[in-house]
Amino acid sequence: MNGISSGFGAWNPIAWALLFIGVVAIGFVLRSLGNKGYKRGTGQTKVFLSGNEEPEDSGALHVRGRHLYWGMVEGLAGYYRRVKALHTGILSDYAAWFVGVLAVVFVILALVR
Amino acid sequence: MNIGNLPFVVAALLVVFGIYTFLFKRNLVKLVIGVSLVETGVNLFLVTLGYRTGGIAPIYTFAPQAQRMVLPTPQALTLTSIVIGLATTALLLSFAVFIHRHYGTLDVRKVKELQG
Amino acid sequence: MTALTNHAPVLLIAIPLLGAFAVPLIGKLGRGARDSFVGLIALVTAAVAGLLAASVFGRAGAPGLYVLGGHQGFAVPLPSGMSIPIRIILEIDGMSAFMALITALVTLTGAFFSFSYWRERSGGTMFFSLLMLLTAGIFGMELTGDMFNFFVFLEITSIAACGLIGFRVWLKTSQEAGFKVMALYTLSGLFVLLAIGLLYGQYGGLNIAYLASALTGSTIDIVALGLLLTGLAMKAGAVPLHMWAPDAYGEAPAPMSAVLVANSQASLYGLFRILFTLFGVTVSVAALGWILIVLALLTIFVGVTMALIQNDIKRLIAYSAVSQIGYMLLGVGVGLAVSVAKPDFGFVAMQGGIFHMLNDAACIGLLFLGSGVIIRATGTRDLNKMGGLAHSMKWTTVLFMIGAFALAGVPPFNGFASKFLIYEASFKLSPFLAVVAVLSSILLLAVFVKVFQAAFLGAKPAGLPREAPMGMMIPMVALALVVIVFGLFPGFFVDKIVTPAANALWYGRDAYIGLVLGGG
Amino acid sequence: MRKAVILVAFLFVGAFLLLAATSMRPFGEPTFAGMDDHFIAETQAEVGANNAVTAVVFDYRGFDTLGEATVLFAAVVGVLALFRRLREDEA
Amino acid sequence: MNSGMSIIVRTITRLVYGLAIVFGFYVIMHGHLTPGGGFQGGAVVASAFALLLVAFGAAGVKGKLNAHLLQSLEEIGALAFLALGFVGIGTAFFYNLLANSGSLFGGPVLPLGSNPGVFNAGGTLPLMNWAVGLKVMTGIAAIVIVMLIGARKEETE
Repeated sequence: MNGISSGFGAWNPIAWALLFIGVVAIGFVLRSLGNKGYKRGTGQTKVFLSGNEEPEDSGALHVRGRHLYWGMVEGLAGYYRRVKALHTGILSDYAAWFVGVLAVVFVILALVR
Repeated sequence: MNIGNLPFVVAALLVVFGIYTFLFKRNLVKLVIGVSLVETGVNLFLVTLGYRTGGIAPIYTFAPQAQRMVLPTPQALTLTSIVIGLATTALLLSFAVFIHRHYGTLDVRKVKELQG
Repeated sequence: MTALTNHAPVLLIAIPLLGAFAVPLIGKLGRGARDSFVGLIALVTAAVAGLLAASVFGRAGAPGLYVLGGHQGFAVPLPSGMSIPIRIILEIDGMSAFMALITALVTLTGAFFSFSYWRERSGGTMFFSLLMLLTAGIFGMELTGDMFNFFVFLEITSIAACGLIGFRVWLKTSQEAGFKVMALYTLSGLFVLLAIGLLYGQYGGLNIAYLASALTGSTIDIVALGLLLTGLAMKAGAVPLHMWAPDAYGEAPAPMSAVLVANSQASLYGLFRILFTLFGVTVSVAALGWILIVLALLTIFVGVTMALIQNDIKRLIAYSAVSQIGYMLLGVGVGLAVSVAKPDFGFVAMQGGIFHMLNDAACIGLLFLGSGVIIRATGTRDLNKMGGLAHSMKWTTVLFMIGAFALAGVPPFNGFASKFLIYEASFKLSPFLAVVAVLSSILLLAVFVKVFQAAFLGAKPAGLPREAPMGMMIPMVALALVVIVFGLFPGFFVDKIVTPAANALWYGRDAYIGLVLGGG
Repeated sequence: MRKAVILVAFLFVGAFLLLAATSMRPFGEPTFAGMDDHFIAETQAEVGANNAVTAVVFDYRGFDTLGEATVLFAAVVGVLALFRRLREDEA
Repeated sequence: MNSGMSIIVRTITRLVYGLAIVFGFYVIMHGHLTPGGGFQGGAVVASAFALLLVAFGAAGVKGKLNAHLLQSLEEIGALAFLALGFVGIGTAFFYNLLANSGSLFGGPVLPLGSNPGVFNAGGTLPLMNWAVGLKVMTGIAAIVIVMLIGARKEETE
């Protein structure tokens, strides 16, 4: 009753949740089998920054919003340049898109009838 | 093309002029005028829909006997539409006042703080 | 009780209107009186919406009528033996009741959130008055069975929404957004009115059911269809007509952004009502369906990629809201494209698209409320200046991430349930559609990972921001509960409320027309 | 270039609107006026008003008029809200 | 601050605005008999207010026309209209409860066909006309006053 089926696939969140709990339990079992030699406060827990010194100001470690996905945006630079060029922020352009879509819809509807 | 349809064509032309104004003018107040033109065209279109050749206003007070009367519904719709137009124009002009206060210009191409 | 149920459709519109008209007078008594009055009105409205939904879904979504002023002379006979209504009627079927539920949920939480959100700001009475007007307008759009009445409520929502967008007059951007959105809303509203005028001139009636029975697919009908389709797609915010949407959602006060999304969904409802019920089979539905699918793919992809590069938290959520409109369009577009042959997967797609409306309203509402809490705590909307909020705002962090995961379609939240149906059904039509949909969902998750990293993680900020007060927390918790419950028990809700709603659009055209005209 | 594309789209829209206007039914002869004839014929008996337009506005389509009054109300509230007196910290 | 227009305009306004208000009320009152109604009459009265504003300027009418008082009156008009809609809810919303019962006070029922008009007829129609008329005249006047004063403030700043 609580699952849904599309006729070709099915989704049951309760079964999924049980599975999820099982997987998490297995994860904890694996974790308990790990190395017992872990000590807090030693070099083992120090942040490793490719051998560089850890900065005093811990705020400098935080990657700010602007820098996230820098590589991806750079990789899609061509796409983003074109899409951003469309979002000019000028009201006349918004209206021009409106009129353009209206014209296209008119033409399609006139062709298919 | 039926020459009797001229009132409809005139209304459609008003709408077209309004859209032109909205697309190609740069002053915000002129844009508001463009919207008003479209609105006037639509109102004119609505009111022409109700006309019956030779009809009189649909009011019985001292009405001539046995006359055809024009349709009342389009007049009611037009009344509603006019008031809506008044309301939108008032709000648009208020926004224009504040845009002028903040940006110091009414040029639509310079009011583009929000982009991207 | 039966009297209340009978009058529920009109009360749903009249009670918020009463609230809107009376709030400025009651506001003179002080803030306590005002808040309790608005809260009472919002609660009563939600209760009436629940009652209406219970009665409609109790009869499995069969349409019902409410005739305004209907004491005599209800109908004018037609030569064909049918008769048309002369008064305005409200016609409520499964889809309308479903939308009314969404609106009640969003406006109730929005109103309660605003009590503490707008406490230290000016103009509170007018703020709540506009909120009530917007609520009444959205309900009116969803319940009416008359084209011109639909237009009137469309304009009420436009004006009230723009009043709210420009409400923070000290921000220059909010004034800019207000002007742009108002101009575009007015333009699209006027095109809708022009289409209504064309149909009235040709067929002499304004009732949706009567017009649906009279349409022939002539040139006039085609032009009217184009105007209605584009005008309502504009108000719903489909790419490439979406440019106003980030401005509007981004510049409105945070709880109002959520209500504006419900407003867009009401326009989407109007679009579906017109395509399925008003035009139905009189035009080439396959072509219309493909127009919707193309718009949907553009909306999904452009919305989510634009969200990825935003640095303003409100604008980021706004672009994700735009992309979610695309999923609804995709589901229903797939259904429309195959609605002549009526294969099974078409109905599944419709279910997915319609279910996603409810899920999207809850998730986006939660995210916008969360962004309101964050902005209030940090005093900035810029993600680059935030960081470390999770140290002191644990509850907000958890609630915000629940909303973000649900919106990105991570199981077991509700967004996944509806997106699952959309993926499966659109794959049947063309694998390409499902690929774009799944890919964009993954990108959406990336978008919210960005928010999580930028705003909540990181070192402790200097002036430790305080957790939101109880008055803001309760509406967010309520929405999060909706998200979780709909995620854990999707089967129940799909059976009880989504299937009647999808039925109403997919099979319900004849029943809708027949109820009004009789004998048809 | 850009302006030319916009102009072409605009001309298409204008052409379709004019096409719709010319293919309307003849001016002055509504094809189906059953609803309006009912209003004209019955306004005195049903509503008791001589003015059929007022009867339509306030009785047959009274709900539209409520909506219209609401639109005006919304505009008044919106304009007054924009020009309201702000708090010190908001300006 | 430059307030108002020339002496000619002011004098004409003094002569005309009372007349305009009376005419507006006439249009509202006879909405169910003659062309016009609440909206039209309200707009006429509001235009009289606007005329005053144009002729005497914002300073000239300060203290005489208060936007907040006007807004309160508008709300009362809106509430009255909504209440008139609720009157007939025994049958349906907007049911014209008083139709053909000679309105509030009893009286002659309207004769059919062309007639000179019976003032006391139309059920709730005249009442609705009054409610809407009050709403429109005060609403438009409030918009005009607020926008005029707001725009003036900008000029002087």
